[in-house]
Amino acid sequence: MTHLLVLPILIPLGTAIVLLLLRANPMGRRIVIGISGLSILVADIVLLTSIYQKGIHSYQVGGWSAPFGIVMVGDLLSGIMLVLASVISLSALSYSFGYLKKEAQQALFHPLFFFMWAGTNGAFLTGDIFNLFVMFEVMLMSIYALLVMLGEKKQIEAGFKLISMGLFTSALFLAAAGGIYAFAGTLNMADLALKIKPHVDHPLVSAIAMMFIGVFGLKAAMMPFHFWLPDVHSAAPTPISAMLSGILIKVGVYAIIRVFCLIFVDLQGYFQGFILTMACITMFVGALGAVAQTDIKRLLAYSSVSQIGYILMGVGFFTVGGMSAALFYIISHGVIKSSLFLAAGILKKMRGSTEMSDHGDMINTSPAFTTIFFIGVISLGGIPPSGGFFMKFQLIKAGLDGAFYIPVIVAFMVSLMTLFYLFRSWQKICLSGPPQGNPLARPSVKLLIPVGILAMLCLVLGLAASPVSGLTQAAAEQLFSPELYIRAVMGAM
Amino acid sequence: MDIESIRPLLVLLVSLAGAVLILIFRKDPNTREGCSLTAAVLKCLLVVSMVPAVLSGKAYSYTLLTFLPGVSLSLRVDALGLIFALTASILWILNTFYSIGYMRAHHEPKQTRFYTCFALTLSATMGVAFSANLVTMYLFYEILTFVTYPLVAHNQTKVAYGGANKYFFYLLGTSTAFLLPAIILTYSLSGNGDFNPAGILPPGANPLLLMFIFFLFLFGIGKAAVMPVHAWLPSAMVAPTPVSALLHAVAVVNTGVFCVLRVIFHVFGVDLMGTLNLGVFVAGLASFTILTASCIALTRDNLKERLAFSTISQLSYIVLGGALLSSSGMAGGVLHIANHAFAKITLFFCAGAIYVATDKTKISQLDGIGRRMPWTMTAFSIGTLTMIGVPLSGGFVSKWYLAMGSIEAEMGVILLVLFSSTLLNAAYFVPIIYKAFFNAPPEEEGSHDLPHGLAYAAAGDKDGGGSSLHTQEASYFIVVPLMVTAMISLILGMFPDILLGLVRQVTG
Amino acid sequence: MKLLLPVVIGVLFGGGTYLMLKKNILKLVLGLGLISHGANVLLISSGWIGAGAVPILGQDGTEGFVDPVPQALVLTAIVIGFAALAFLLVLAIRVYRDLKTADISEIRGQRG
Amino acid sequence: MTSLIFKSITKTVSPILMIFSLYLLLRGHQMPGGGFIAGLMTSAGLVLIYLAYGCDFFDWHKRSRFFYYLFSGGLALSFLTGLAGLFIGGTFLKSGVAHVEMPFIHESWEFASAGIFDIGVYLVVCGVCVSLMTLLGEEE
Repeated sequence: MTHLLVLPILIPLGTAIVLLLLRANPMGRRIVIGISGLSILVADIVLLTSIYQKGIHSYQVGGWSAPFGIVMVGDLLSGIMLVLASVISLSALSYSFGYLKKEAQQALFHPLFFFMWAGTNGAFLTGDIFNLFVMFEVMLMSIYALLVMLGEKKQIEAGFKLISMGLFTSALFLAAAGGIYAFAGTLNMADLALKIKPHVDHPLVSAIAMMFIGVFGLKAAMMPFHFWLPDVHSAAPTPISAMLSGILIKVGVYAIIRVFCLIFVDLQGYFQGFILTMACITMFVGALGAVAQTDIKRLLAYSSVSQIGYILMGVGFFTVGGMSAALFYIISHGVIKSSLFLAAGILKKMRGSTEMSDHGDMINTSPAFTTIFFIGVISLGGIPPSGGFFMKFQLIKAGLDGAFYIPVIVAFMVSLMTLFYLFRSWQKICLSGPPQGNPLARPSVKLLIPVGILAMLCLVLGLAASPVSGLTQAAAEQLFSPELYIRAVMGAM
Repeated sequence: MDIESIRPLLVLLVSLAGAVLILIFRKDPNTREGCSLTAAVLKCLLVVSMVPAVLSGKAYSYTLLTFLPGVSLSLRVDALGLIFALTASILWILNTFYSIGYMRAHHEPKQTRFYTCFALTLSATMGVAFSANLVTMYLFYEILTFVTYPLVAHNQTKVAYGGANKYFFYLLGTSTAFLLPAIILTYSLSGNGDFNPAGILPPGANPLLLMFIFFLFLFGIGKAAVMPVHAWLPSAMVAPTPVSALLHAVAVVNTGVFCVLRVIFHVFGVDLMGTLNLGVFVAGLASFTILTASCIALTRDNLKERLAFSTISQLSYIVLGGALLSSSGMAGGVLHIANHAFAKITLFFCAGAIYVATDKTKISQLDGIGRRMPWTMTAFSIGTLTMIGVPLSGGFVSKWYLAMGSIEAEMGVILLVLFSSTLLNAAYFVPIIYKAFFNAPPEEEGSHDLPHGLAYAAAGDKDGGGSSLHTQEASYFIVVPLMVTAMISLILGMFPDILLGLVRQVTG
Repeated sequence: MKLLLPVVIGVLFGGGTYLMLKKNILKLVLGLGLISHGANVLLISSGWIGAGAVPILGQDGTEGFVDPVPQALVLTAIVIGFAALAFLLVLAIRVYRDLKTADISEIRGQRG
Repeated sequence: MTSLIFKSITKTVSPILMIFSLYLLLRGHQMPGGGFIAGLMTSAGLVLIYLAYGCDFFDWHKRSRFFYYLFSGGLALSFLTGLAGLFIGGTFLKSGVAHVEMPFIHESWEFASAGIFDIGVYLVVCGVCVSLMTLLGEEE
């Protein structure tokens, strides 16, 4: 039995504990962060290749066999999400050294960050509904702390909003888990898939599925539940904003995909209309909100809402092409949006504000920043040769292939709005005349490098779209044959 | 028939490398401009070196990488692309010379950015010209929009940004909202997007859907400035003259009409266009654009604006040529890409020269200018001859073919359009020439013996051009390119066979 | 007895919702606490089979025990709920001290 | 709150609470109890002391670092116990059990690695609760 599968959880967890103990030793902390950050990335990549070559992995924690023990499962979807998470986390981590100046802040930030990372990875790897809940909570708890860490008024208020939301969601999640346990007598997802299949017409099953949509939709900021996201994502310290928009809202999407491609496979058609409608409304409302913003971080946050709509649309097609496109979208949007958020953080560092009217003339102050921001803008706008073009291209093509014309039309309208608000913000920040007040300082190179690397990744995703989409295609095919997953888990009995 | 060769890629890379070198030598203007010129000449030679093989019916192709299954970044040089590439690469050399004269005479800031973007623009243009499939075309089409944006906004004033933003949003908006759906629909219907003389869309598909796709293409290619989406072109006039020349003659609008021709010839194919009756629609729209834009041009006093509307009208000749779907009409359209480019760049060069030497931008101020700037105004006259379509000029040849084509296509109405537009063209160009040569210069200006305007003084001091006090020509860097383009424009009219060989490859 | 758990769950959820609708920030916290307890009881009830014995090793047979799984789960859930609630309380105090008010509508002053 | 009655009761009750919590901790493997509940129980005792005598009694503010390391150390202990399962040759969190014949009383006692895990949890809960208390009590 390979322990590779638990490494993405154990390494960050151990790192977090070591970092807690090394509070008084900044140099030691830096070394630990560097080594373990890179080793998580390596472990994730090795895991992904191993899954790609050998099929789905499973791991029984504590040696109790499924469906009784806690089971960890790694399929291609989890592998992809893990690698994405580690790429974004690494950039956010390296950015945080330049962003958080005070040692005390770093001493608090980094352990929490690794706890969050462990929770995220755990959520991607777990094969058990209740463990998913636990991992969500580990992740959320760290986010709560990270969000209010700097103690700004805005952050406290957003934190209050987020925790109230989180507690309520947890209660809902627990109720749903209780319901499904009462119905099927198990919480192991593979086992559930088997036990639910004969009873799929039972009204309770659809009710529970709906509850899961609600719970995960709240976390993913799907339309009626999007209210908390703009406040939280814009108030959080910038590296955390990047993490939130880049990877953490995708955990919700991941859970929706997992649940609907494994447990409620037969309800896909039943919920398709609902998910697609919600996806369309989500992208439209998000874009509408983004157009109205004057604050760059809020704008990006609303844009995240809108992009989640795109991803849900791809999921809602429930075709291999759509799912593959949605996964590609998750990857590229993660990279793009985190680079944009980190860029917005540079602005905040320069002038202490993220209002667009407080900035200007970046083209003369820092051509590098202008270029990086521009790459982010064209990527999110879906212009070639960036990865953003191929994410939209595949998504739209999947929609047309499946004859979902209305979502496609909405997607196009929204992508025009996206281009509009993104370019407007770019022009305001980079091209308009110098702002009032102190002359602009040059942004520090320490902050620019991680953002630059992410921006390069946006372009690489465009040029290397072929291997990436091959991977997402394989992952989507795997998702649509759930028996592989079930066999991998239950076969080990 | 296809020759696997890296040559098309080299053509793209030459100007890209040029751009990098320009950035490296930003501290030393002479070396920087040297790089620019070297890249231009090299690129032109590379393009010319591909002519013989293409003339003999072969095509160069090169696949760089595959994005998705069925979607690759691949280049293919066929006759249509080569005509466009030839025009653009020859004009780049001349335009570089001209820019050196113009930019130095004006002491423009940010010249490095200017030359870098210029070189990148040429790379993107070649990319469009040599693209082998729709996605590659779209990619370079968008890159072209991006790299020309800093050029249009070169002055970095509010007005410049206003114009540039309009330019940008028109082109980007149309391409995202219409062109991209059209491309994806094409892929969705046919499974691939490789250009093919027989058309790539399945003829059996729903005709309404096919027509819808076609109009998405037509309006999505905003760079072709077909009438409802033409407004960006006049507003991009805020740019310095070399940039206007680039937009109007070398890269942008040519890219637009080129893409339209590509779509008509190689995406839909002549047969499908015929069965869908799309030719008639497009011809009607093009005719409307020709006449309306000419009428608007009559009302403009600003020289560059009048030229801009003239461009809108002339571009629709090319679209019209494609829409006629007869071999002569298509030949006329393709020929007009080159003819219009050489003539229009002459006109813009002249407008810039007048501005550099005398600071004048309005037509009403041009009384007697022909006596002070005889070379410039002679070239201007030659340019207008092509625009009007007087025999022995290039414009005549293309109009001749267009007329033949409309007869072949049994659309006699088009003849009427051609005649009336010729009259309109004459009506807005001849008065300028008349004013320039036959009106007496205004009194106050005639009494001045000294050079008028700071710009001239600067140009004279720096480059030693325009040494005579009576003729106030701009510097040689400016005058020589415009004479050369005027000459080429004449030569194309007198010896149309130079291009006709390639054109026959296109029309088959 | 069979009715007891549903009634308790209902009361907890209902009371929690009622408190959450109040304007006082502390009542919101308490309401959330009640709701999470309601969810816990719901989870417990999913494994409840009447008057079963405590599922502890050492007794004979497998009959007559309640299902141990929900109990294990609920323990975890309680721990998590406890931590989150504690955090929320700390924040509520911070908000109160920053804004000098316990009125929720004041916190929502941000652009939404 | 700091009445004499309350103080006297605290004096008696809090040691009992502490001992009871230890009892809960140790019986936790087979019987109801365990690290979390024991930690809460200990914390309850500490809360009583806090309420009765104020935070100066133990000088908690100055000792906040101690509680910080208590918490981190407990976490590390639990984590290492879990990790040990991995190295012994099982999986993560694999529990080991050893039966040891105790001297003098001649009974076989069962020692499970889960017990060490529980002690870690106990420390974490104590550390967190006290830290939380000091944090909340700071303002007055």
